[in-house]
Amino acid sequence: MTTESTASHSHSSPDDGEVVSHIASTRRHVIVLLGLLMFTALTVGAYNINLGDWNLAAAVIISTCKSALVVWFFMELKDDVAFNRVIFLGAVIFMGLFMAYTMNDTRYRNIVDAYNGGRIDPRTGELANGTAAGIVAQGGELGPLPTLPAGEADGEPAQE
Amino acid sequence: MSTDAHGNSKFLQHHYDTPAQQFGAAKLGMWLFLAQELLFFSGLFVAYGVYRSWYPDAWVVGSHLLDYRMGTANTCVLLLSSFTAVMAVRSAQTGNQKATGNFLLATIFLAGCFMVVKYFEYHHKFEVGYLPGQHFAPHGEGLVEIVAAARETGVNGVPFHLRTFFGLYFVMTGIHGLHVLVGMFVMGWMWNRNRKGEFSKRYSTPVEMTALYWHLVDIIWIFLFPLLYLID
Amino acid sequence: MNQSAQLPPQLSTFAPDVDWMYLFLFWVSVASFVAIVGVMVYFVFRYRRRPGVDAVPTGHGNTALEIAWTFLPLILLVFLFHEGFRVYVQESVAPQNTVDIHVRGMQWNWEFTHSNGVQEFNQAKIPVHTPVRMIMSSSDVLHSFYVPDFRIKRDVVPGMYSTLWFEATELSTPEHPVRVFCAEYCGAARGGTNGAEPNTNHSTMMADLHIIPQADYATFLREGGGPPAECTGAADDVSVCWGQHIYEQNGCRACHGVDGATQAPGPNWKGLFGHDVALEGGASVTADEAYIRQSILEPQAQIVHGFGNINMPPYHLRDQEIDAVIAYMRSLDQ
Amino acid sequence: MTVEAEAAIHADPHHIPADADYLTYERGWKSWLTTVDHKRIGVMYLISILLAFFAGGVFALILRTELLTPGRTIMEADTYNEMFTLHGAIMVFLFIIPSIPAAIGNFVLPIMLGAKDVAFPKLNLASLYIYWVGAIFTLVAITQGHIDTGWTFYTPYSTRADNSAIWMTIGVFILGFSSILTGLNFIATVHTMRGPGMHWRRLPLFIWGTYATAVIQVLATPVLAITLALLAMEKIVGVGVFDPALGGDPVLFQHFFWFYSHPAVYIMILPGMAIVNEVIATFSRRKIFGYMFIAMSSVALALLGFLVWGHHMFVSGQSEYATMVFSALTFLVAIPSGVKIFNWLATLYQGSISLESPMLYSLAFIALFTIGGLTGLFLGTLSTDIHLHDTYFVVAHFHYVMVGGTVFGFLSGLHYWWPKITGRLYDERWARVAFSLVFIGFNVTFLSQFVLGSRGMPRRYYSYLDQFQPLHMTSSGGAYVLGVGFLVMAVMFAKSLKSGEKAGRNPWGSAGYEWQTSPRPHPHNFAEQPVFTRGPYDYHLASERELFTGTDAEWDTHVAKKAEA
Repeated sequence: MTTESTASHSHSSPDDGEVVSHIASTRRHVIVLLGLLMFTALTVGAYNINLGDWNLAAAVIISTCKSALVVWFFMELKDDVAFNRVIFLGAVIFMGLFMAYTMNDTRYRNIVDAYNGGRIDPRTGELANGTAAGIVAQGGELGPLPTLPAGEADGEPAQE
Repeated sequence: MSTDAHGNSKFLQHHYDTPAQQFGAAKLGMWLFLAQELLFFSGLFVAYGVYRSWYPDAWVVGSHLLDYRMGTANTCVLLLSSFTAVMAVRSAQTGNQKATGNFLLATIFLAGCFMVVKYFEYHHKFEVGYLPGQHFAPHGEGLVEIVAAARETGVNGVPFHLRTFFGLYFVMTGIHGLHVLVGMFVMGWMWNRNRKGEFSKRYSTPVEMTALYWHLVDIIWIFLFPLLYLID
Repeated sequence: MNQSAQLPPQLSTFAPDVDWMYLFLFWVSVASFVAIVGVMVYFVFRYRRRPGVDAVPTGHGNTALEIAWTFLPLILLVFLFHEGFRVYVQESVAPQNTVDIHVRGMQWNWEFTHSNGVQEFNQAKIPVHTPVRMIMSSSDVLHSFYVPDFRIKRDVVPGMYSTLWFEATELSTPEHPVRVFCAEYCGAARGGTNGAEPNTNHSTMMADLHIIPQADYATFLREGGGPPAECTGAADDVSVCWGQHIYEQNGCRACHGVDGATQAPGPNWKGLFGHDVALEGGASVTADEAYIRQSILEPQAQIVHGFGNINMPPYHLRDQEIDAVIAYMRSLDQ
Repeated sequence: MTVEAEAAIHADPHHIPADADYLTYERGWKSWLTTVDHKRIGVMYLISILLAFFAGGVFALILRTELLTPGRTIMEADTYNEMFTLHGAIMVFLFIIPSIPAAIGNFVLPIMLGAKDVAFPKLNLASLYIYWVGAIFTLVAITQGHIDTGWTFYTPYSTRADNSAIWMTIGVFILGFSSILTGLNFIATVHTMRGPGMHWRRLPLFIWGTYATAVIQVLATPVLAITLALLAMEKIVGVGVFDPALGGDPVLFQHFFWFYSHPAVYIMILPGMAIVNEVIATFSRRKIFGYMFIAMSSVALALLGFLVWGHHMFVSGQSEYATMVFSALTFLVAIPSGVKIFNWLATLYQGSISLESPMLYSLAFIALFTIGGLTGLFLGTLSTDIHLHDTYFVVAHFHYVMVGGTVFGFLSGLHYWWPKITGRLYDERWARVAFSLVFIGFNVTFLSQFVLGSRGMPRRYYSYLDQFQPLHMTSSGGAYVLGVGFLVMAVMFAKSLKSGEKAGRNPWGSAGYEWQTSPRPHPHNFAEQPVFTRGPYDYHLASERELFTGTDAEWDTHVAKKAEA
């Protein structure tokens, strides 16, 4: 091995970042902020109009757009080295993997055998041993609605 | 290079050859840290997903017991704070020491607002007994709200797993809140270092890293908000 | 495939399939191990360092070779998955007309409930040559229902049902029943119990399956369970004997002494019946028939003072069985 | 990064004389506790994990003694349960996981890269402190008593009120962050600190292995952290996510736990494999065959490790679909493992093989890991797994991977780099005696456990049926031999420290980069920045000087003699 002046290899490493960051304009930041606020309005609006099964999808899609704005512009992944993008995307992929695999179990537990993985005896409706005492006491997931003192219930918007 | 003529040595650590190398390492390290943070939160999102799919009634009723107006306000506050954080970075990069300090202070202030709103939300839930898990015991106004929420959502009863919803609500927002507090503390520290003139056009890495962290805290909230507050 | 000394007796219809796979894997493993280590030892000897002989520099590798040993094993692996999964599917999907037995795991006992409502503790009658499905859940922590002779295992989870099924292929003798183990760690009683005693910890949570002829099981389902055959004599004696039998079999003895002295983990039975008992919270009650019945069926309703942190599970005994236990308790004081 | 930003305002490095070495350049315990030198941090890690290994080993011997007889031998059942919990938790969290990356990796990784230090030296020291804090919590858990949940902390047993799992979970939570920060540091180091000429295709395979490990550490460990945080909150405030008594699902806990703990198996084994690469190349005097395939197989293992966690849950009550997918994917793990073994064999071919103790441990690694891997097929195959799950077969299988694999790899590395760390040689004869005892003892201990398991002996059993006693006694006998082997090794190393012969810079004649610096490296690793002009295994390109095994003085004599001739 030979030695040489250390100065000559200052860019030997392909991952060296640039010291001088790309300085984005204030204008761009303001536009991004406005976009984010607009998406927030959109998601609250979507909440107030009922989309049925699409509610969750809408919420997640809008949130994904918002965070994409934040990551891409505010966090400047746009101008960052490729590997940092890989790290971020990798983390998101592994989150998805964790969620998908776990729910591949939890969603399909008592399908092959009506008992296996179920919480309720499909024949008798009896709850499995070791179920939370509260669920056993009220005989299932839903307990009775509490009866309120007369004066309090009146003020509620009961009409559907 | 380690002691060049441009005064870089002031912030260049001994084991790096160039500021570019040092900055690249810092940024890579920070992104790895953020990846770690995402996976940390992923557990909560998975638990959320599993129980939401199992107990939709509890989730819908629980969501209606949260005040989405407060949630919206807090979302806007956090988005704004992300903006001020990014402006603090920009000011630091352009060497505007005064503006950097002011933007940092603004970010801390907005984070404080977020925590204050959070405090009122928590306070109300504690008062009416919407406590996590085994301590869940709604009473008084809490019962009234549950009846209203159940009627509004067409759920004919009090779902047992409301306590799980509130368990996860407190854990998710609580851990997020802890991250906000840590962020406030770190930004205070940055403010102090900026005041002492430690940052310049050439060196603003710590401010940039702090902002990256802060944006991640914002992103987590961007997901928490609709998932917790806005369920029909 | 024949019986191997490495494996327990084959007593279920699954066992031959599982054992075939086991032995197939065993010989594949032996062959692979001998090949790999054989080559390694040969190279180490053949290319040992000697003066004047240098290593031949590694060339640029051999891509064909690399691809070969990356993809050839896949054939074996796909086969293993396929065969393993095939048997697993058989084990998972019970036939339509199984004999169902409910199983409850609890620290550290197994409770079996037959379709006629008769319960057995730490033992169960099983009809031979009949598909039997166990519908299981646990009242406290995780357990696992493991029958090595049947090659089956499934965790028993609180708050959730899990099932397994099997078909026994041979009758058992009373001396050599088919053994059930708990395979999921579930703790131990605290303090000075002798851990080797039955039903005091994870390792002693066992049950015996008695494989009986189908006709005998049918008779049992029709007529139900009564006092065991060894209890004879006058009606009272039979009752006391039955009660003692229940005490021994159901794991009561793990917590309740009958010598009047030990008070741990649960209250002693001697000198209990008909006496006043102080309760948690200050009240007191006479230990009469109603109280004993309640304490068996709903142990947490009225807890004896000093035992507030003991979490006794409910035992769903039938009326005659509870009467027998009370008769046994009474007999202790005579 | 805030931590290293703090260090940003640093003066120029002091001038350090070229003949300084990292152990003696600064003195006093203060200089150790405040050091940012990765080598010193590595040494402190080494001492810490060896203490943990000793403690875990003592617990193991206690367990094996109890199991000599079916009933009570020396302790009660609940004490026994605490003992195996402590054995597992200490060995996994305090020993194996930090062993190779944090101790040996810290020491050699930056030297191999030609870097002065890791990317974030202060963070590196912080990791060590965090490790110590975590260890203290673990000790507290022991003194608080009744930590008898097993190292897996399965709910709802662990959430019951009467155990001290809370201390242990907090301890492991903290240890997790130590591990995350180490991994983060290594990734950043490999990416940004490579010396001139050190491009990716020249990276020593040890670095590829630790790099892949670091990826898992960063991506998997946080999930353990949140799992334990939820468990702790379950115990403190009764959140009820995992406890069925509060409406939670205990099987969900197992998903959370194994999402970390299965990849953690690769945190443990990949660094062991990484060491074997270095040792086999050195003692065969030959470049590793299929370099890129081995490097990529490490990365593949790291990623595949995330896809297979459900094979720990085949009988847990998870859905049949999940079981099917996890079983199919599990078999894929065999491929990269096999690729490594075949390439190692191909490296031996036409080499010039010498059997010093590091090589013995590495060859033993290949044999034992082969057994560990092949028995893994029994557990990945669904039909046989149903029978073997949670029996001694599993215990034996993972000990063949963790001990036969990781620990043998660790010992191989420890013997291999011992002269670089301490600057001294050890007594090769005694090293071989220790190796023989460890190898024989290990195999006797765990081969008998395979048979126990396939015959139906469940694990974590305090007492057992009489028919199992002969095999249990054999296993315990093997454990005692194993213990004696470690004792001999400890004495041998102690003697080396006290009076061992001074080592040359390259006692094994390796072409590896870390052997080109002085016997005990300079505080900045190399007195002058090296420029890498060849690969780490290019024996035919290395100069005679680089491969010379003696001290510098001996080299001078050698050169003088040559000149005369």
